[in-house]
Amino acid sequence: MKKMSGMRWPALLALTIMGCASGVVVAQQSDDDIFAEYREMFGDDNPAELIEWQGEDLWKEARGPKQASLEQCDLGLGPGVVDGAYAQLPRFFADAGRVMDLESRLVYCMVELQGFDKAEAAAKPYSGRGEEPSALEALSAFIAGRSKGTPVAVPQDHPAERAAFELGKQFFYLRAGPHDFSCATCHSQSGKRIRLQALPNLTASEDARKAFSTWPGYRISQGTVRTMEWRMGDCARQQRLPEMKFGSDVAIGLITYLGVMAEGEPMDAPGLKR
Amino acid sequence: MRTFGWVKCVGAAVLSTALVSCASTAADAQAQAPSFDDAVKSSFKERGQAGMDRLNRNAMQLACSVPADQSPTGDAAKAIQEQAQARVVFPADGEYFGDWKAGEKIAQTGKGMQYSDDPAEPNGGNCYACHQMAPDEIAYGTLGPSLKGYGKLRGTSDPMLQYTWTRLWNSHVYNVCSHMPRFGDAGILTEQQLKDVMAYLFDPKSPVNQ
Amino acid sequence: MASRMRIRAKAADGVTEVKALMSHPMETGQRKDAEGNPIPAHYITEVTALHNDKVVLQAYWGAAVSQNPFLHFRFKGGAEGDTVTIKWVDNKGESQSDDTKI
Amino acid sequence: MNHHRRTFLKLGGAAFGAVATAALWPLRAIAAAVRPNAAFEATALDGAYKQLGGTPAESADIDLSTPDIAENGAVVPVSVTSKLPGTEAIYILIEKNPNPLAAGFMIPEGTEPFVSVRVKVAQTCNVIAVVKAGGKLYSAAKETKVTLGGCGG
Repeated sequence: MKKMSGMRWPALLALTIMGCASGVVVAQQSDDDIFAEYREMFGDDNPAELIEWQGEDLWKEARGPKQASLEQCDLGLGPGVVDGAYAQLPRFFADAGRVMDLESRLVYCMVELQGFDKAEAAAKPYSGRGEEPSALEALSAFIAGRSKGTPVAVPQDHPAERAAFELGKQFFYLRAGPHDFSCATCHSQSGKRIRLQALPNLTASEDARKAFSTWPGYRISQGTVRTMEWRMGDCARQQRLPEMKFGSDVAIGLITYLGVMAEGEPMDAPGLKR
Repeated sequence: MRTFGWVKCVGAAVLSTALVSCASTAADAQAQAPSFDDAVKSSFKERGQAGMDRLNRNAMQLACSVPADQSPTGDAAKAIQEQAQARVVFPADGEYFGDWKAGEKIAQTGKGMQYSDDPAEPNGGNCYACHQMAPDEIAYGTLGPSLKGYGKLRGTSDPMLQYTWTRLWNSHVYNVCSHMPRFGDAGILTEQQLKDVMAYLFDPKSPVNQ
Repeated sequence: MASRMRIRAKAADGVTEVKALMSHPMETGQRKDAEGNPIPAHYITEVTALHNDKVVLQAYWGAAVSQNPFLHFRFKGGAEGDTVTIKWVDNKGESQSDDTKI
Repeated sequence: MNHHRRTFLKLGGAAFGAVATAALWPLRAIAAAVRPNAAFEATALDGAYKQLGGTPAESADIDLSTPDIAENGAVVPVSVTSKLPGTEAIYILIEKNPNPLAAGFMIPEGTEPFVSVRVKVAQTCNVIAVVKAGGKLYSAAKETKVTLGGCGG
């Protein structure tokens, strides 16, 4: 796995240093590799695969009032084309008249193809503790998995796609709430961490590529695949902001911004996350 | 819902992005401001203790909503820093130190003011998210400087205590677009909690100074 | 068709390497859901691995095995085309069996 | 919109017992063909050892691999390889978990004395591998640090 092998040597070095210095001294700099040994031990056995399978079944299953499958859903590369589609999302969809990320596109297809009520389809996008993965989590895992190896190429051709990028970028720097946090507070410097957690510098291509290409991800602490919109919304929660709405302009704008920053990186999702 | 210091002081100006007049992004910000604000408002909804008012920005938040290299300078920066200084409230009884053990808990706790948090529980300060403090706690962040041996290295002179209290109350006094939350000014920590954190930083018995 | 176990079995140099991922919540009984109600214990208690009809590993698990469990072991012998079967039983009496060809 | 599509065989209590027994019948040859329930229920290391047959002797012939620091205590990879002749069983215990015994593996003839699993580690403590070989118990221990992550906790 690319993201891990790239980190192996500095990680071993860091662990050696720690081992020598009587236990628990952790160097202040360049220690985003503290967990490299831990991650290395997972190898290629990411439980996300189990959820990808559920997503594949769900994609093919006739559901909803129209008893139709999602197999004719157009994810941007034509009806039914799944391979490589995630690497080019979000994008502008003429039929919907707006820029959509994978999750809002899936809701659109559930409504149009399967006849679900829109509010119902988007009512509970993320599973709760102790619950099975949600439909959107399973479908996202499956669809993102089918872009493995495809370079990220989030389009900036349509004016609405460029506007989404600008909105996302501007929001990235917005400081608000009682703690004055913006996305940039934690994600605009390289080599930093929060507690022991490495913080990707999403304003720099190298980190942005690594981050974008590994979402959706299997979240070890939650035992399920979490989606890119979940990632945005949960950051907003920790920023002490109100709830970021599912499928909102800001959510899609941020994902567009990050996707454009990650241009060219081969997709490697679902990743393995804390 | 807590009332933040700036709501009283900055008043109506807080709610208007049109008043941003900082540095090079002013033109951009003004051109985009109305639709940007609308897009942001329509993208969020109130939940738990996190109301929509949290999206209203004060003068500092507006001026600092830019990449670091575009932070306000000169008079614009000075105005924000002076305003921050003017709002610092020092302990009424002149006593800066509480209980370092309580301070340690505050430094370790990251909960508080998220919509997922119980508003009845005291807020944490989450110091360890960004700072090294006690040398035996390895799970510390690096966004802020190390505070290891804080009191031992700096002593407890009046100016040092005032400086540190001010840092905790409103870090923007010293650094116009500081990343650090305004723990006193924004009502994140109570006066007693701030005293406890002060004790954790300065007390010779505190693990920070071992 | 919705297989909920992923089994990989590879034979090399007279040894078969088996890796399995099982889909299971492995609830300890000590967690609470979003509403604060306790989530009942639900975990795999026994796992049996067979090479054709021979038991090659018998495992007993507690709730401390992680959610969506992973198991990796090796047995001597095994040839291409042989079947490796993994079965589990949990504390609620649910069970599942899946197999794969080496 | 949760996705429920389990392929479980739902079984009642009695039927479960019967099926479990049927599934396990080839194991009669193995030393412990029954789940050591009392050992799993023990709430301290000593109690678990007692139920497994006594306090194990430390052995350098057990390779125990766990990370020095785990990013998340909910999933900690553990691998055990025994070089002790006549290895019949491998147990994994987590010193400070509410129930220290996490898993036991019966190793029949022809299976390598090696297992790798992922377990929950509630707090920084020793992960212990206990190996039963030639009727005796041996052990190896290694500390895994469980740390606080993230911003909100």
